[in-house]
Amino acid sequence: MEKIIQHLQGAFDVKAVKKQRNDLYFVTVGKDQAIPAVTYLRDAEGFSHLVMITVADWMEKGVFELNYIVHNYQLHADISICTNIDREEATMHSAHHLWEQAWTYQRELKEMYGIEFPGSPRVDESFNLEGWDNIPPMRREFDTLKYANETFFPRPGRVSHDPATYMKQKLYPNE
Amino acid sequence: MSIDWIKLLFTLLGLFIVLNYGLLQYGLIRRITARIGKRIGMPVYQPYIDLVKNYAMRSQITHGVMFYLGPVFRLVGGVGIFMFMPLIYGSYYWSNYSFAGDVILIMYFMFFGMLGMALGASEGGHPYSFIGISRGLSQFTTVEVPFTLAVIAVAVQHHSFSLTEIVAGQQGGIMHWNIMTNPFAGIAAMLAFLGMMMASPFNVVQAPQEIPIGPPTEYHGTYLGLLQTNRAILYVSESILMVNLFFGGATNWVELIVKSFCVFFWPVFVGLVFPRFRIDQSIPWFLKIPLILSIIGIFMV
Amino acid sequence: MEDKKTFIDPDLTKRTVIGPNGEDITVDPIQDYFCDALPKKHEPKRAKIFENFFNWARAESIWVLGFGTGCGSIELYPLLTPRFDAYRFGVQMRPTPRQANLMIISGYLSVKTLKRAIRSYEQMQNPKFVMALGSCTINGGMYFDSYNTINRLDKYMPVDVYVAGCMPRPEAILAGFEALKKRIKAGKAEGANLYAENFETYKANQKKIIRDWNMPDYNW
Amino acid sequence: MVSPVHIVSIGLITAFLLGLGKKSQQQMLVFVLMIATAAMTMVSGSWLIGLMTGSLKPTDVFTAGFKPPFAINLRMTMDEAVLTTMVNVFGFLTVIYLFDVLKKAGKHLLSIIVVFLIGLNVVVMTRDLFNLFVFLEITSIATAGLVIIIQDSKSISAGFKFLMASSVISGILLIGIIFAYSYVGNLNIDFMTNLSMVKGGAVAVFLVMTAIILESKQFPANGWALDMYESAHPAIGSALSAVSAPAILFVVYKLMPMVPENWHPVIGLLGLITFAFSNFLATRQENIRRMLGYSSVAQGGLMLTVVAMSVYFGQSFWFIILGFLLTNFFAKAGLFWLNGIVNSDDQNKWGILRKRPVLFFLFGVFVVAMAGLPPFPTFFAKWEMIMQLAQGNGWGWIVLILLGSIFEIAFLFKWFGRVFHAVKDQPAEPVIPWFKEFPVMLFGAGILATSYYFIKYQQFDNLFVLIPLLIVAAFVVIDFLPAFIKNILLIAALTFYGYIIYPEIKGNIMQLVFMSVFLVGGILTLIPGFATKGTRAGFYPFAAMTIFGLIMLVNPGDNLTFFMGWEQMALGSYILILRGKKAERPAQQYMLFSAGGAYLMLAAFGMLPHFAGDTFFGNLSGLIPGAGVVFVLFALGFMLKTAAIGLHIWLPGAYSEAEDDATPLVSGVLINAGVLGLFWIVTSFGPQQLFGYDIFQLMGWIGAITAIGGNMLAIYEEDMKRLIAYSSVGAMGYIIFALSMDSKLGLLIALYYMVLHFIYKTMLFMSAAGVIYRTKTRNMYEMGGLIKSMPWSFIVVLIGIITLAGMPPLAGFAGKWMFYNAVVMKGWYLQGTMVFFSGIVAFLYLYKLIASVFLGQLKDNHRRVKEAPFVYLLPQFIFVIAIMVLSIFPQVLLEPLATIIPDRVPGEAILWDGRLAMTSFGYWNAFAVMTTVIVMFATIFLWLTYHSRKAQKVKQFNIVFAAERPFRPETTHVSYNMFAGYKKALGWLMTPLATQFWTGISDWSTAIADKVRSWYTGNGQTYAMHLLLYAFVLYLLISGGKIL
Repeated sequence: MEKIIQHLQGAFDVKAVKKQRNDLYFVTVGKDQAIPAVTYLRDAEGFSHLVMITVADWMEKGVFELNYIVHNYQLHADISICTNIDREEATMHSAHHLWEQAWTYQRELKEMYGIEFPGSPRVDESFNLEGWDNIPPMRREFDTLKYANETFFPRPGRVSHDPATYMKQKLYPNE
Repeated sequence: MSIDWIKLLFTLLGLFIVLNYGLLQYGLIRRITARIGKRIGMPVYQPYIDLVKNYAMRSQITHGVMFYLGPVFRLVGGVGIFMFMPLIYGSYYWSNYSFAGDVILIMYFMFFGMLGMALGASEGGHPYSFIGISRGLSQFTTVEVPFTLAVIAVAVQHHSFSLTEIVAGQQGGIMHWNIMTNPFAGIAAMLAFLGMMMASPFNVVQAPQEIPIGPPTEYHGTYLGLLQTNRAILYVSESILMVNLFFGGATNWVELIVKSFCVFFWPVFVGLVFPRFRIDQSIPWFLKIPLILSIIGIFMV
Repeated sequence: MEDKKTFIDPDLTKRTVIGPNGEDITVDPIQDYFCDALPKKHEPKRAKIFENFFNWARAESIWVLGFGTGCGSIELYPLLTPRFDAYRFGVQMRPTPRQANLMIISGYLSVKTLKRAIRSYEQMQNPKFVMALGSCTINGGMYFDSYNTINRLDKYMPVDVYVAGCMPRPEAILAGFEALKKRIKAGKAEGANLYAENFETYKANQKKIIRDWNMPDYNW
Repeated sequence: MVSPVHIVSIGLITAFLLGLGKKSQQQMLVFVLMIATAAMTMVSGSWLIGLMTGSLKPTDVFTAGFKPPFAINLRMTMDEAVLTTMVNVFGFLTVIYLFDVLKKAGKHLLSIIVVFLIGLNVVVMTRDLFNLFVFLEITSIATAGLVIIIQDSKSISAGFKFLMASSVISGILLIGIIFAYSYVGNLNIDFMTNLSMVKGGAVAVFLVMTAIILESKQFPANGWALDMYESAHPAIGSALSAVSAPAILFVVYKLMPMVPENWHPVIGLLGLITFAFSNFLATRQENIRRMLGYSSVAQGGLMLTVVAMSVYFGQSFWFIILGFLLTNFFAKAGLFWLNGIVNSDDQNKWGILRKRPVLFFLFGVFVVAMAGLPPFPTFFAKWEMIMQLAQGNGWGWIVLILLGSIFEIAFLFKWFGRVFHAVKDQPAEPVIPWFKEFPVMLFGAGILATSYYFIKYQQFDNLFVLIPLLIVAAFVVIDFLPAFIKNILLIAALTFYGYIIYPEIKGNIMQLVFMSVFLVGGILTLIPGFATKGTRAGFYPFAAMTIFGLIMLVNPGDNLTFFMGWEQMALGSYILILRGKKAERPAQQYMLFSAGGAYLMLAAFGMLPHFAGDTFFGNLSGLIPGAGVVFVLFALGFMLKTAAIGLHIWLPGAYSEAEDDATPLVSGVLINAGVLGLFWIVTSFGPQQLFGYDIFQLMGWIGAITAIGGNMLAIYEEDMKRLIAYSSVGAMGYIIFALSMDSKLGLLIALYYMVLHFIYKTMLFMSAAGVIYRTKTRNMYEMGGLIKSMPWSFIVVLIGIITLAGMPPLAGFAGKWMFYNAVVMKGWYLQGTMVFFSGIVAFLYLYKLIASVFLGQLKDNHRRVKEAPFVYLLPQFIFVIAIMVLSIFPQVLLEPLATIIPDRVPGEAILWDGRLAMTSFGYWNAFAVMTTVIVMFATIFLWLTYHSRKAQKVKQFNIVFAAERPFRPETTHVSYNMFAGYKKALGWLMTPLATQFWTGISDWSTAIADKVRSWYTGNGQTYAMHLLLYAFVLYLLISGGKIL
């Protein structure tokens, strides 16, 4: 495992390596090196299975952090290639040529975060949200409560409680 | 031709009785099925309510004339079978419009209903209708073969195609019943009967949970009501046919009802025990054991 | 936030085909494939006695459309098991909306599902009833602030009975059936007519959230 | 009176004159030649006329003033007159035809032609053996000269081979002559009749005969001749085939008297072998000229047989030989000349003939005449020949003749079909000079005239044969008129014919039924023709031919008329089928199969007199013991037409590829001809044994299997017309089964179903035609939902399929009901159930037919489709009315039909009591059933309409689609491979055994043909050796290894 990481470090300029577990590493590389790194892992190191492509929205840093998590069946180990892309013009190279299923993830990311994947098939079709015409809902600047309130007729008189306190005063009022 | 009005009256009365009997029987069957499933099950009179409910639907749609005529054909088929079937042996008034040669007539009237239904359903334009019908017809072709052979065997045995005479030939004790005198033909016919009733091993036509309910997918309201009415009449008529052919007919209503109920129960029990056949399994099945049995049966006479 | 997009469905755009004699035939799917009539209000029978009788029949034979939304659909199957056995109350499942009378919205309803629900609801025949399970359908429940689950079902289709809970247990649903029956027998369950009367309102609400409305206004 | 010797003298003088002429005057010389040949024609023609009218006596011309045997004598009798006239006329026309060639070629060519003609004339006329030899040599040399007028290597080498061959031959001949002279002491043929009696004289005779036979190009020692045909100029080829071959044969005829009796069969057999094998080889031939060469050789062989057996044939010899001779003369010459006009040996190039209707028509005439189909002389000649041979139990000979004939038909009609469908984009309007067209037309006229006289000679019943033929001819003449006029005319003609024929056949219900089926069917199936625009050239003559051929079958006359009608019907329908767009191969198949059937029947006709004397097979006593073989032959012949399983493969293609509105005629109407025949043999022969096995039993099984097979195959068809066609196979199986039950009820069922099938099948095919006419497609999965746009067609199809399925209350049920009774009475339970099974299987394809065409999802491109034209609907609804009447009152049809069945047939009949039909098994009342059903239907329908009066009409996509909506009609319409499950379960029943078998046969035969053809190496020495070998084998055959 260590060896593989070293190979990676040798081959690409790895910005950071974070060891989660013995069989799970997070390797951060530059935007343009993510796909080559994944390719390298797939072809050279036997990480033949794409577990998922996921993204974390770091609004404060102004970046999306993409994770390409790949799995190696021999080692039962995962490596996640992470890369930060700019939040404003969010564009990433497509990985669908490596794994057929990649374009489904990319389609979802496009819909939920508005990340462009040029060349990815059917990437512009709606995935979960049919006819969504607002800013992508998973971006953190999207105020979902406000949206819900002005779109779906909220029933007046609905209140939310903090479960812990609510249960306490319901069940053990005299404590 | 001179119409015997009283007889017509009796026939309609008989039709009414059979209709009610059919509905009750259906409810009862459902109830028993429920019991076998450790449930209490629906009330016995539930079919009535469903029927009323369906006839009382306020709005309806139609896909066209043939869609309209489908249920009519179907019900005519069912009522026709009843009309040409003698109910009670020896009673002039309860023998409906059964004249000799009626076995053939009845067998072909089944087609009448089926074809009409098929056409009506297909004008609905629903893919499931087409699939269901193609399956139904395919299965029906092979179901009919052993059944026909059995019928021919019986006809040859009694040298008549007349149900009345076939029944007459079976009077005088259980040992004279055709199921006894010609067991092979009888068994073959009973096996074919399973297919005719489209009960569980062979219900791939309607195939709940697969192609929702096959042909009648688009039917509702009054159409469905007609279909339910037909089912009540048709199933009873078919079991009465079996009774007449193999179980010595009946000399009074009680006997008729008891016998036909028992006959009708046979597919129900089988259906409860056995899972569903695929169409390409059921077709050869009918061409194996039932066919062989019926051939033996025909050469026994 | 960019401006409103327009959504085009390739299957519903006009197209031109060549007829057998070489003539051009323009096909407008919505026009040619779908009936564009609007629902009518169907008056109850004049004679009260008939109407009561029919209502009784409707109440006693409730055919449920097998349409499960959200987590609640899992609560429906126990109804048919020996333990609860909804058959006793004349409740049966039907696979096709044409033959069903009762639609059970079992839990939260995302916009995408709502479109299907509406389509099925409109394909049911008058009289038809709607039963909504769970707080999600009442006020959005735990999804009250979600960006694509509705908050109140009754804005989109007339609901006869709400069964509260998250999720309501089968007993509750059975109680719901009883309530529904009472309502029907009392002749108050005129959801279909209500829908026909305030058709514009309902349609407006539906179209407000279903932005790519790729079907006729009323699905017969 | 001009002495025949002047034929020669004119020739000689001309030759000299030509010699004098200068190169510049070439054209003038050609005219001189023309005049000369004309003069020669005059002389021989005058003799011909003189002898015919009897104003002249047959004479001998003594050259040197002495009487024979001391001098050469030319004889002029009827035979010589005919032959010399043929020769000279031909010479005349050849000169005209070759006008352009001769103008360019040197004057020697002209004199060669003259010499050639002189040679032939003398060869025909002379009675002196040596003189004969000399002029044979002259002819051969002239021939060689003619062959090489095309100066290419092929023709030159061919001419050289020819010279080699003829030198070998003449060597043999010369030796023979020497022997003969040494034995007899003179050279005159008339004094040599006893030559073979003289010790050793047989050898002489043998040598002479061998030489002549070799000269007549017998298989297989005829490679040189074939090469010659292939390479020579078509005109020369025609000369070889049309005149020199007959001349040689005439020599054979002249020499026959001195040939011992017991040699005749051998020589005849040689001829037949040539006939069979040359035709067989021709089937593989692509090069037209070589193919024609093969065919000429074959004809030569046939004629040799006739000549050799002249004694045996007795007085019918002249009839036969003339039939073959004249046909070969006219048709072969015509074809060669056409080849010259087309000027290509590539069959596809012949498409230019399609631009010249007249020439194309003549081409057709020649081909048909060669193939020996009516109304041309060969047909009658062949018939007579077979009859004569059959009397002498010459079965082997008959087999050879029939084999040869079927091969002949195979290649001739392959050619014809190819030309018919040849690509139209030929090098625009071909320029055909008059002098090339004129001879062809003349010969066309000639053959037509000949056939007219042959028909006259037969003395047919005018009403049934002559008038129909004249009507057909009339339609050939008026073919240029627009279609609807011809349509009206033909319908009128048929109606009028029915009107005049009615009193003739009023008495005979059998005839009445079939006649009305054929006539009414013909008329009704013609009505849709009004929808077609343009002249529709070439349709009506053959429609008329087909219908009248059918009508000929009905008349009770002699076997010949029946057979003639059969062949005509086959020919006409062949053309009708061929007219379809992609119909070349199907039509070819159809022709082959029907020819095969016809020849089986021909053989049967030959055998018949041994059992039944000279009576029409249709009205025999009904108890012919031991005629099993004849019966089987007949049965096979007719079952080919009714497409019993295994013999059915021609049917779907033929029916589906024929023109849509012609299909009802060639299927629904025509197929009943087979039923007619089967019914006749079943009733008139009675039960028959074959090797002690009951044939009816066999037929029953065949029928049952056919019924199942046909219907099973129909299920999986996506093509509307093929589906219906296969269902015809099924129905025919049903009828065969019913017939073979040979009980009163069974025959009744057969007849009833014949009528019923005619009605509903014609109906279905017509509405199919209507649908196709509108939608321009035949694939059912491309249609759907048409009920909205063509409701009337839908109703027709609905009625049709309910009848076909035999559901009560419509007429079909009567058939089913009787069927059960009959089966149970007969005790054929298994077969019966098979047929019943097939009946239910029919549901599958019926449902597929109506549902996937009229119901389901309407396709986009059929949104504007209109209802079928009125002219399509009109006949359909006439049929619908007929069905309705039959459904309510079946007795109107059943009672008369029952009277047809002869009393000797066992089994009980139906008793009628008012509307009640009774058998011992039960009774049934169509009227009652009908009323009951109608009442029930009406009641329930009203109830439903009351209930759902407010129902909302919706459109095609308003269906529950699992909460989705359908996307396209194409993806929502379930039609393609509808019965996949069934295929999975019972698909193994559909292995195409029959097709494999027949393809196997054809592959096998072509392979053999290829092998045999390699015998012709194209090498001169080899050919010469062939000749010697042939002579040797012949010697062994004749002498049986002993010294003669």
